[in-house]
Amino acid sequence: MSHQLKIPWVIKYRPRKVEDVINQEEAKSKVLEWLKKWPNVTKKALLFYGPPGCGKTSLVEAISNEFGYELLEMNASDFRRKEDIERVAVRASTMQSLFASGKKKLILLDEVDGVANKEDVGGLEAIEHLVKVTKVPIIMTANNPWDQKLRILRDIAEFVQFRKLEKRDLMKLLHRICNAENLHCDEDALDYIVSRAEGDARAAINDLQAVGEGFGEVTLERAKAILRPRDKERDPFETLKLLFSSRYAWQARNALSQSQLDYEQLKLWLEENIPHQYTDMEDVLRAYEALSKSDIYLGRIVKSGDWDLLVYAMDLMTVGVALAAINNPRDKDKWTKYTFPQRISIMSKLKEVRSVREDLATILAKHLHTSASTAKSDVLPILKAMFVSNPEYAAKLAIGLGLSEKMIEILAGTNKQAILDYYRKVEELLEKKASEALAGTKKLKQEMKKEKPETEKGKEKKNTKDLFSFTKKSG
Amino acid sequence: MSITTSELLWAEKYRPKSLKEMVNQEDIVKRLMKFVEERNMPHVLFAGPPGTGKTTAALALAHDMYGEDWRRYVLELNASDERGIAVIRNKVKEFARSKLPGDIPFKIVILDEADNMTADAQQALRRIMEMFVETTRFILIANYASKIIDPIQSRCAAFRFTQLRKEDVVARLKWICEQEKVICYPDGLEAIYEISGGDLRKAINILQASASLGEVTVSNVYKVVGLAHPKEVREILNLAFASKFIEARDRLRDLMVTYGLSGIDILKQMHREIFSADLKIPEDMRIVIADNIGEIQFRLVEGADDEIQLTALLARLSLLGKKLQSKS
Amino acid sequence: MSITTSELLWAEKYRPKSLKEMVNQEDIVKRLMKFVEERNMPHVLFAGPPGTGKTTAALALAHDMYGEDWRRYVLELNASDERGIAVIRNKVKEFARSKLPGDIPFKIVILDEADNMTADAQQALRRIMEMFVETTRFILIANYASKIIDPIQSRCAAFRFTQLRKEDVVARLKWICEQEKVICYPDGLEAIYEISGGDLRKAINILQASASLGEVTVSNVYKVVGLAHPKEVREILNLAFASKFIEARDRLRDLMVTYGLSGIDILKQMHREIFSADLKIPEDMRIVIADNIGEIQFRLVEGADDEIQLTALLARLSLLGKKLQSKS
Amino acid sequence: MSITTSELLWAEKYRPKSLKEMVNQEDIVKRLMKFVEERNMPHVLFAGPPGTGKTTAALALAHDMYGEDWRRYVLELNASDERGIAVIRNKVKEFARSKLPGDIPFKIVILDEADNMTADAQQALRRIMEMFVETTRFILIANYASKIIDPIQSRCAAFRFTQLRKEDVVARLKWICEQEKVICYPDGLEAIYEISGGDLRKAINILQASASLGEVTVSNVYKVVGLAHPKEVREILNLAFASKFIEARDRLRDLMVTYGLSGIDILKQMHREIFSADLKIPEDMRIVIADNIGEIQFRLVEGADDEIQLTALLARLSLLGKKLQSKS
Amino acid sequence: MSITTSELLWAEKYRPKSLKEMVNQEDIVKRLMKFVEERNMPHVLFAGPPGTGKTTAALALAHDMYGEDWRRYVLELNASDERGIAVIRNKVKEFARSKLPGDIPFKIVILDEADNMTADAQQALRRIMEMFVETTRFILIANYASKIIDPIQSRCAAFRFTQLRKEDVVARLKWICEQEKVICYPDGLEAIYEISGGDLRKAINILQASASLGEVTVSNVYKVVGLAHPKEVREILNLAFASKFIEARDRLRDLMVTYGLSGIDILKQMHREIFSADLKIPEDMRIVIADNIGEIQFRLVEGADDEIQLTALLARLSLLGKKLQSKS
Repeated sequence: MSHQLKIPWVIKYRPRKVEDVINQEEAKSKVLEWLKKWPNVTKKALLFYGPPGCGKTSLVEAISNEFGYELLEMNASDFRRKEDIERVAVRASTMQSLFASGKKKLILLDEVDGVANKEDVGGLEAIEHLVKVTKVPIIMTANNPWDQKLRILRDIAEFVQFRKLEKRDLMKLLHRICNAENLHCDEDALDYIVSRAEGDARAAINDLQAVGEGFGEVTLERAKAILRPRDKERDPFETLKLLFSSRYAWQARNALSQSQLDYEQLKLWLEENIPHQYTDMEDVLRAYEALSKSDIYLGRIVKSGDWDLLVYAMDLMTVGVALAAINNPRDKDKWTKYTFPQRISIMSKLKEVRSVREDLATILAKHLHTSASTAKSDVLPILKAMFVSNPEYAAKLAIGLGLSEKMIEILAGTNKQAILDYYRKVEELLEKKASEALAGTKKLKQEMKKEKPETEKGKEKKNTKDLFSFTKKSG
Repeated sequence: MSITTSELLWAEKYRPKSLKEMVNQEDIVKRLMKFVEERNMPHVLFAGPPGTGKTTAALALAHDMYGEDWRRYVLELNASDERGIAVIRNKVKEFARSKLPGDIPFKIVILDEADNMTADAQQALRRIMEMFVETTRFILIANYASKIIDPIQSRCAAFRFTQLRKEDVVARLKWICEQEKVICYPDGLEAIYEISGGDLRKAINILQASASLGEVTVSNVYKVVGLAHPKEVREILNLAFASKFIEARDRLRDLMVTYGLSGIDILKQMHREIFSADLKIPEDMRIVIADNIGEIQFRLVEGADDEIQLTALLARLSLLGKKLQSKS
Repeated sequence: MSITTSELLWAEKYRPKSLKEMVNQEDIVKRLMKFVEERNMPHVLFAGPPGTGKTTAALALAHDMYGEDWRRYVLELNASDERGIAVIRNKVKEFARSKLPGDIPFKIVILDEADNMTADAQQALRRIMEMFVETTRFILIANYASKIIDPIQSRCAAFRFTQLRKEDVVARLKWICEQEKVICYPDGLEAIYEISGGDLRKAINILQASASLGEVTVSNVYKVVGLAHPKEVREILNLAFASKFIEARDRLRDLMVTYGLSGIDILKQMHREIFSADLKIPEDMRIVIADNIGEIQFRLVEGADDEIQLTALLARLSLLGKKLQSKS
Repeated sequence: MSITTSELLWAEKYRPKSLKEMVNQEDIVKRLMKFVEERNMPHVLFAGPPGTGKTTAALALAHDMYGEDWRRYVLELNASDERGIAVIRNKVKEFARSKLPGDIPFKIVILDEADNMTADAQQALRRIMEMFVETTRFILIANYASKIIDPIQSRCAAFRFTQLRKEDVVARLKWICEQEKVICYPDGLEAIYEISGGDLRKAINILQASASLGEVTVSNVYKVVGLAHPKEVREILNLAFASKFIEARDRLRDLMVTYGLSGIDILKQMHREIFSADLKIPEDMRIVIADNIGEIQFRLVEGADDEIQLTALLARLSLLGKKLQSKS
Repeated sequence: MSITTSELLWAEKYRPKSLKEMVNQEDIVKRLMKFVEERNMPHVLFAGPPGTGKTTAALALAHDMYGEDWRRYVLELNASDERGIAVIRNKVKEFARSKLPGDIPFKIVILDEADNMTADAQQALRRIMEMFVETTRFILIANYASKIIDPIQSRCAAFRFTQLRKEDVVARLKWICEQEKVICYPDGLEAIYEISGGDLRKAINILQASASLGEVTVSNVYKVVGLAHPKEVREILNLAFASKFIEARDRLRDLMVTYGLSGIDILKQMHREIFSADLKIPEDMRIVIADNIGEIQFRLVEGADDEIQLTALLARLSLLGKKLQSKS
């Protein structure tokens, strides 16, 4: 019994040539130009980024097809530890020299955002190294360019953006496939499939196959029956509106069930917007009390490790807040312009300030033989008073304690610049002294070092570095 | 003397073996049958609540595709198997890349509860799906499609399995009772549906357990699942609200003893009832009660005494009821 | 010097050896006898409050199944003793391995306190149960069926042991007294029932201890369990309600010192008195006490000071008493 | 440099070595002497408040049973020290294994603070007790008998140690002062009794510390225990009631700083003052204070800030004081 | 412009290096000198209010014991900085392991803020102390001796550091001014004493800050305090009272971000404001705030989120403000 190999349509209709890759003209010309110039390029690697199904890997494959590159691929299905990456590098360079006249080579590091933290330990560093020493062009792909993991690639690779496909182009693509497969396609059915795919060509083709193959036609009816619409999630604004306007407990509880917000986010959105929705102060208080109690349950979950308590936190957050408008129930339906939680935007800043404060407290604690918390509550405020009132004095203290620029900023606020000026003067003075009497300065520096706590060596280094960069900048 | 488990457990015994036997999800089943006919299919993602037939459909599809011998061509990995990044890169990749036996169009990998896999493991999967697509197709099964990373969703045709209708579940249960010659009552079957929340597998398990008590009656059903009858829980709440404190407490005690319920069990059931339309209390009361139940549950979690704390809860509800009455 | 424990402890001495001797849980006993008759049984789950005869039934079943020699074919394990599921697995393996004599259909593993196992351990247990199903049957014993995972429940025939009735417990105690030729008084036996909360084993232990003081009187009963006499507890509550706060507190202190009672003990006893007809206070008051006892008990559980917190409780009751009086 | 502790610490130095020297708990001592006479004893449980002679009685019993050489036959363990029941099991095993000389009927294991063990650990303990019953007897020591699980209680002869009477404690302290040639004043000794709450060991420790300051006077006693003079505490309460909130709070701060008192210390002292005749406030007020102290103490136990919470307490008292005044 | 000295914090610069330099706590210093003389010491516990010289005495003792090289033989730990007892155990282990030179009898571990450890952690600490007793001595430092568990207290020689007298503090401050050639006025120094509440370290810090403004005058001292405790908190309170809730909340956020303050920090500052004359609200209000701050602080201890709880507090104050205004 013979059989023919069946392949899914996404493979069958994959782009063979560069021109088959649709909708990415800008990226295409960028890449081709870069390849032409290679190795005379500023960055030896490209990173393609964009949502799934917009043609990143396909373009690389099409290029290698059309221009005769041999593709050395590594993707998330491979282990990508340090040694694995190095092996590829070796392969690329040795083969290059052995078959100098043979095919050109191209390294494709697919899905670099899938390099696992644990299992692929050292992988990203190895990639970084590979890019530095490569004799072969490297192209990487990733979905999210902001992924923390990719940070170290930013300096060494040029980022090339791929866009979601336009609806128009997707329609064209599907039409083409329908023709090739002899499928009768209803326009509205294709429209349905395309809008569902949200710019993802691969998903659209898969769905088309799922609905059409074997039936000889693609109807809206069947498309709807098989491919149910994605649950539409309510955005934060709709969620809040629904929640505040709830008159019954069950309504309020449902507000969160199909929301883009999880309970942690909802908490922040409510915190921000309660006083915008409610006007009566008693209502506002009632709402905040509910939120505060809800938060207590969240704290208790952390303490006891019992997640069964989460339902109560969510009840209070939804029902408690929704039913708080007792004095002024008409507020519930009031049109309100909800604002994005300020908390989220200031959180990272807050985190930074707190960590600098933490470091500062640790330095003070070591000097004064207290705990960091005592240093924070007792000493920091006094230090701040000195920094605000006497920049010259503050500069000296900053040198003595080995404070960083960030720390000075936290202590001095707007007074920072004045302190930094004095700081420089003192430094110059030190240098002058150094040139006058080398031995004297040595002793001085030794003394200063002795003053600094021994266990703080790491920090001290960092601080000096900060200072150094500052002197350079201002000088 | 030896009996295989599959005969013992009705949920296994009555699981459809072939797509033809499936009685729900008609549209999807029809579509899957076409795949079998065409001997071709894309990667697919089955998403939907538990007990809606996702795994059954996957296995039946495989069965129909390959015949009785199907297990030879299918790699099944479910939640209890290790499915970390290493297994994907080794075991799955190995299976996918291995040669096709003669007349088989492709092999199938079934990944159950794929939404429980780590994002990293899912990442490792995406390119395998593409590279070996000529020889291997994936069926991913998930409760929540949203927990499957986008690049994988993009590689699959997604099928959404919907909640079974009450009449379908009840009909199925009834049919099983006939096969097993068990006496069942309509309200008993409905109670099973309510408790199972539309999860057919769970429903059949409850059915079997209830049947082991003799007949499938409402009270047997609640007994085997270790829940109190919702009506009884509501009655206790109502008694407390009517400030019939001592009575409420006696009923509560009975309930705990009869059904063998722990304090936390009772609290959870009460919580469920508060928001039920069958409990007639002012809306803003509901959240006050929820808060009180939560408080008491926290105390129990911290190690306080079941009986003392549940009594305290009833006392609080009585006080609330009294306040309400004096207001009106 | 050595005496066997079973002779010493009445709870052991008067434990029914055979199903025929069991005087409670008639329905269950009848069904268990069927198993003996047929010389076959599925895995079973016994659930119910402590002291309702679960372990007794398990041992009696084994006794009737295998005759006097039964201990050879039974492995008794306690889930909360054995260090982890690995130990259980090994012991069961060992036990299951040994050959069965021709006429013995299977061995029995009795696993007590199965609901104390984590869900993970229960998953492992489920696999063990399946692994050895041909040669062994499990009797799982649990206080709360709801704490047993679904897959195990659906593999077991479930039996729910219900709380013993007061008259049954008292009758049994009386019968033991006759056997042991101990003088007992009805109110003494009732006090034992109250304290034991329907737990027959506990009741028999208290009976034996009281008997060791001579006769089974109310005061002897309270003495051996180290509880205050209910009358004294009631008096404190009454004093507090009469707003004789300082007096109430002095009495409370005496009580704690005299009987060596902890704060939690006292709260438990107060809790019991709320529902006593001998406490002459309006029902409103009972509700308020119940609420406050709950609050204070939680504080004690969290580590607050016994004396300060009980004083606070009395203070609250005094305030309430005052309010009530001023109303009337 | 090394001096034995027993010479340094009066509580050790004046601990009775033999049952004959014990001056309290007469009934118990008599029964224990019987054991010595018969050279036999069951497992025993000593329960009662701290400092009532439980450990002393256990050691004295051992001493009388085995003579001067007694330490060879006694294993002393402290349940809250030993890491887990496994350690206890090993130590007991080791100890029980060593041979007994012909004339010694059994060895003794003294397990202090047995009520600090979890219920699970106690279950294990019970099995250990049974395992070695032929060669060892256990003396379990606990503050609260109710925290010992039933199965152990029913295997032990229970002895309840009662609180020592004020006159007994004071007499003992006086006698020690005579031995040590220390000047003491009656009110000083009474203050010690009050602070120690009837705990003789604690009382002797305070006595020794006070004596190290020269004489045993009231003020020396308060100094060594680091407590505020009651008068000062009363003044703060009075100020708060007179709604002199800020003043009250300043005084409170002084107190905390001067005496190094923590929030919990202060609350305990306030609690003591509620019942003092020297505090001139209406009884209603006392009740209210007691209630609020309970609340605030709970907050502190949960980890709230000492100063903020005590200020909140004063604020509440001030508000109440104001209300009361406006009424009258 | 000499840099080597002027950049130091005076509290550090003028900390006595040797016991001989210590000017307070004479009795204690004498006893500590004995230890140095004998080259031996027990574990010790230094208890007393902040800024009374506990840490200084510990360091000076070490200095005198080992000479200039003392840091090699001393491990300084702060219980509230170290993450958990395990970390402490490891550090001590590491430290204790290194060899001692022949003439050094033992090493010293200084554990500051030991009273911030939980009772459980202290139990573990006690075992650590015993484990390494042959090679190390512990100096435990605590504000409140009563928060140190009994078993540790009874293993330590206890030293109670008392509050410094005003004249001593002022004299010290004056002496420092002379060393630093700073002009100071008596009333300035007294103001510092008042503000520091007898805490010498705090006093010296304020002194230095005041000096940095030129001279130590009363007005400079208050200026420093004003700078140290920004008006923002007061303004937030005022805004809340004026019922400008949203504005108050925005300011609160600014404060948290600008200064990196935690919820507890802010509550403490609010707590301080209650007693400030600069906050223009009636005393009744202050009392109410104090009560509310107590409540909210407790919630912070229980809850997870600083900002939510503080916002809830502002809402309360806003409502109170509104009510007040409508009254007047």
